[in-house]
Amino acid sequence: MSTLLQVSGVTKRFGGLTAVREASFVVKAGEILGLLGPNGSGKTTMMNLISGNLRPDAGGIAFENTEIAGRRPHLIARDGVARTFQLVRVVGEMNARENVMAGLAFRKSPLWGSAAEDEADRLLERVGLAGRAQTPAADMTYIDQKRLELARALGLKPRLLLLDEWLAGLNQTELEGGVSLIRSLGEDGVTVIMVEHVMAAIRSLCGRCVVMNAGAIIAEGSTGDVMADPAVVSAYLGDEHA
Amino acid sequence: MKNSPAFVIGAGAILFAALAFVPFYVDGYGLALAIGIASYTILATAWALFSGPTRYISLATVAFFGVGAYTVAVLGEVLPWPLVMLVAAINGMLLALVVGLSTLRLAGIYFVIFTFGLTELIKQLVTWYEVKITRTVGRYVFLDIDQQTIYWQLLALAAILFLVGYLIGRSRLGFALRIIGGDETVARHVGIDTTHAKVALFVLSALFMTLTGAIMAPRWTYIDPAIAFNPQVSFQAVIMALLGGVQRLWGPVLGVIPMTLLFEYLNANFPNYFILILGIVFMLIVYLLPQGVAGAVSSLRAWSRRDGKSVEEAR
Amino acid sequence: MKNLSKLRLSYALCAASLALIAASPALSQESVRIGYVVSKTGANAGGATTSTIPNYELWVHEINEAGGIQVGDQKLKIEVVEYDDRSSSEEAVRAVERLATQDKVDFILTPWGTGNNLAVGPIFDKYGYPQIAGTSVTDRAPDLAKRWPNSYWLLGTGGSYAEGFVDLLVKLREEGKIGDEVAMASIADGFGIELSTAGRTALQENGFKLVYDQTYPLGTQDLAPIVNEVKALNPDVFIAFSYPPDTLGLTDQARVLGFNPKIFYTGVATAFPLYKDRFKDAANGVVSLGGIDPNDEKVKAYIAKHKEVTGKEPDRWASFMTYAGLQALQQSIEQSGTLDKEKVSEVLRTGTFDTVLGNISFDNENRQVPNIFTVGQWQDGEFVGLVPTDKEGSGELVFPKPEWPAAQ
Amino acid sequence: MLTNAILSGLTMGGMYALVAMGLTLQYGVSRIMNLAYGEFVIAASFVAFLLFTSGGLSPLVSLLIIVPAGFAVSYLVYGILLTPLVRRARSREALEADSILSTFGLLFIVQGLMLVFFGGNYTSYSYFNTPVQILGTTIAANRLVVLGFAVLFGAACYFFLMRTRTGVALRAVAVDPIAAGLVAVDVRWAAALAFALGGAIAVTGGVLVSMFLTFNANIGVVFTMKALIVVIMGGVGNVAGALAAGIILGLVESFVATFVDPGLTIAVTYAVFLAVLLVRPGGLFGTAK
Repeated sequence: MSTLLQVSGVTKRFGGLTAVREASFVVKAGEILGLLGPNGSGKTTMMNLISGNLRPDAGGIAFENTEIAGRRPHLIARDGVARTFQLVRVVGEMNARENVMAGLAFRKSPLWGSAAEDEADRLLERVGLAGRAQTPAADMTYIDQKRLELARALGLKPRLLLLDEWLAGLNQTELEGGVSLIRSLGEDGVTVIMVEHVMAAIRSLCGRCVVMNAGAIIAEGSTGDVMADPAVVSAYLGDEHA
Repeated sequence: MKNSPAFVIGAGAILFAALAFVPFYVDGYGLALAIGIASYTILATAWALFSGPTRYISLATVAFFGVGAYTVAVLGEVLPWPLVMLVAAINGMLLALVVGLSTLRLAGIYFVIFTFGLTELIKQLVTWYEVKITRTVGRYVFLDIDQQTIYWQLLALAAILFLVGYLIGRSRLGFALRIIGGDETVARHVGIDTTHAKVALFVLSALFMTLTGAIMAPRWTYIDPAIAFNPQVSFQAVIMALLGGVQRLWGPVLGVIPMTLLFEYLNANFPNYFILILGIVFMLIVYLLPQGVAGAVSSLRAWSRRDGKSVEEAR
Repeated sequence: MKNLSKLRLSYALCAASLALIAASPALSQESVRIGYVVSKTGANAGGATTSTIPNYELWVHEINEAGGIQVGDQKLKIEVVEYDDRSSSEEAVRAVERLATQDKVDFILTPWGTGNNLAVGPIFDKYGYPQIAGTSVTDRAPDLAKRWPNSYWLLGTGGSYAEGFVDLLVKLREEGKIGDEVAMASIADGFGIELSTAGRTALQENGFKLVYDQTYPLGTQDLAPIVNEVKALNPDVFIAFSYPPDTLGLTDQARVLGFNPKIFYTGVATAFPLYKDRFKDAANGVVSLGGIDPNDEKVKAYIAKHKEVTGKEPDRWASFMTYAGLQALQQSIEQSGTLDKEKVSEVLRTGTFDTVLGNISFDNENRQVPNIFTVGQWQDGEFVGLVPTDKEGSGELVFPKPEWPAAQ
Repeated sequence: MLTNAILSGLTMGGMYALVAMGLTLQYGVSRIMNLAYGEFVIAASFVAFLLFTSGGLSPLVSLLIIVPAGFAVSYLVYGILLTPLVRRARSREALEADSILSTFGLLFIVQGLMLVFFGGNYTSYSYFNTPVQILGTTIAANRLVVLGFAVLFGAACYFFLMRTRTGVALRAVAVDPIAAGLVAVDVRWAAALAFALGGAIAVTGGVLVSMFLTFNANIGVVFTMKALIVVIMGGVGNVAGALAAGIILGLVESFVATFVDPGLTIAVTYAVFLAVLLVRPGGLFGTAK
């Protein structure tokens, strides 16, 4: 498999706090990669660095062999990196269809007008929101807003999709639906990085995992190996004891 | 059918064509009133064109208005009128471009006061330039442009503004701005160049404000920085737009007309208590019409239908 | 479609409200309708409330108390229609249009200030109303008089004030009383710049040396730096073409900092009663624009009446021009025996009027009052006109300016 | 000349700072963008003038009456006029827009009342206008008093906010009203208190400046805008920031007037303000959000 994303030696500081410290890892095209670590370990910061929301203080991020570190997020998004947010972000005063159209209208090959509406409805159906096109996003439940967010991200036709705790807060049935949805994305050839705490989902979806602790990468490898890594175990346990 | 572009644009064209006949039916005061309404309609609508979706409250309206007026004061007797307007337009857009690029990263109140400060700075610099270089503050504008012509120019400008506003509202640019207004982070992450979009609209909105100033200038014969850059104009435009409602293109005009008429009514009947009564009326409006006039109209419509389509309708 | 009906509705509403106001003017004239637009609020209100509004009120009060204006064989009382222009040119323009076309008043009194008088000029001209401006200083007055043949500029040009004062300085220097050094500060506004430009030219032509020549913006609150710097230069003459707040501020600072040049000249508001009330004895010797002949009976009577009716004294400059303009209007109505604007204007242009400024006539090219006091000085509680020196009743300059009395 | 410029700048800056401190409390804690702020300043100037000319009461004594009155009036204004807006506001932006609109109305009302009672005339009186010698230069005593009050109020406010329980509560509300509510701070009470305190400072400023500035009923907006600029420069809600920003502006003005060109004072003021915002979008001492 070829390398889709290469993170090398990335550092990000906030004032005196180093949120990410010389992190390096590789994402291969077509894989679903789990990004793990205790709370505050720098996972979301890493996502923000990849999506361009934050600018790294040092290091490089190459997407399809092109350097994207420090580029503005809309350019990265147009290049094919889409994301969801840890705290869900939808445009409340717009309806569901418009929210998805937001993903379609500004990508590299934009869709607009009735073509965009049809595509938006198709994506809504795919995430399980068929028939809800007219509902204002603000009136949706948290879970539906998450689905909406994913539909918007898919609208960008991403080659790399960043999911930030997208499965958090789902009940058992919803979780199963969510897992199979993500799996189907992988089958469509979308590469996924998912920050997640739901271990069952990770075991079932991710072939490989990267684990962070206190801003540094402490393990990278196949999911089974990583889970057994003593450093990872102690990071989690230590975190729980703290 | 009712919302089809052809229908809306056609209806708008008929409306503006009808309004063009106003000067033949009213006297000098009626015309003056129509000019007042038309000029503030443009200012408030142009303001809302940018500030409505993005929620940036700009107090720089009069900076552009004043630049337009001053361009006329300086060049009005030197160049032919269309050329003066062109220069004014270029000045206003250049200023807006500089301002837009440097300030749109400020948020909330910081942006509000920045735009106010900027207007004052421009006023001070124009004054200083006139004092030091031309040795005269206050310019005389003797142009033979009669009141009807001023009105027609304003009307034409308003028509263009509404057409442009309508088209933007249906365009990807308008859509981008609504997303920016809703959540700028989202906007950036769906591929919108937010700086571009905001600056483009800011410049466009400034263009209309500048031209309004240029058209109005010959009305006053005499222009000095205090007259051209009177911050009251900015405040009044904001207030009227907010009162009318900024979420819809036709919202601000619903603030402009009643406010202008209210001003006139109070001024005629209570010249000595004008300010006091205006203040009281103003507060009452704020309490009784929280969503602005347009909001009230919309909710009234929604309420009278009760068929759940009100959300679509509100767009 | 909605907008159109809205607009129509609002026009209808507006027309209705206007009909209410305009219901009274009967066809058979029972009163003279006089309209005016002044800045009751906004930046100009301070000036308008001092020089313009009280005189309008006084004039109306006097006429109505006397039973009205004699028009032909009947006495007509004055009915007033007034608006506030909120210190905005646009509002002034619109309100004058309203007076002319909606209220259809017989005569319109002028707004306060140069800017607004220029703004409304075309409308007065269009509807044939005489425009008798008492609070407008502009060097373009002669041009304006040509452009708008029915306009009168009682306050004259900025140049006349500056030149009158420089003439005075020239004489003092010839007498060996002052040297060449003059310091000048002016407000960066039409008035200040017009006067300082004229003053600068006149000073330089006469070989004076400007050791300090600066402007400061409208709204400057701290004048101490200017006074400090000028004081260090120690000129014999200090000129400030200033506006009311800075006139008071400069005087205050000069007193506190002990800056007492031989000639101390400040601008607008020096001739206001406010200045005298504020500085009392310290006002003595301060020179400014305007001035009156305190021994003139008409002047005395006017001041007394002004105080009686409005509760305060008039300022010793623009109030007099404003009131004289009103008297001229009244007399031209009485002399022509009609309210016909055309005929009244004819009399106004050619007649002679007995006013608080003496017998005046506008029968000259510029339609200004020739020979008004351009320089005056506070002398024992009265602001005495000094220049032109050959004018009847002109006083003698008190020289040098007395020491500032110790502050309280 | 240098000491002159410094002293003059300090006294003017003290005035700006004093006036701005009230606004920074009102805006920072209560989230009310009070456009009528300057009107309260000037109203106090008029009352001080009235008490001085008709009652012979020294402005410094009249502070004892006017300051509590200012506090009470502001408290009532918040309680009666602004609370309904706070209640109905769904977001911070909504409250901002509403408060701009309603205090704009309030501005007219207060200004209208002043016009009715005092007219549009310029007003000025002289009190404590005696020269004082400091460091070899002369300055008016009343201006020193203003500087003294500014420092005193600044220190008192700082102490109050940093060292007292109530102050901490106010700061908590300024930072995050929702979180403050969660830790049992009565947010509405804190907002009303801050608004009233801001009003009390506004009237103090009004009384003090009336001793050496000429004012009229229409000049309030000048103070509002100057104060807003100082508040923004210092960082919203930051009392020490307001003090510093006010004094910086005063010094800049007096240095420009003395050493560059008095015609540029106001231009430079705004240029400095704009430059500060461009470099530090959250104000000198604020944290950018």
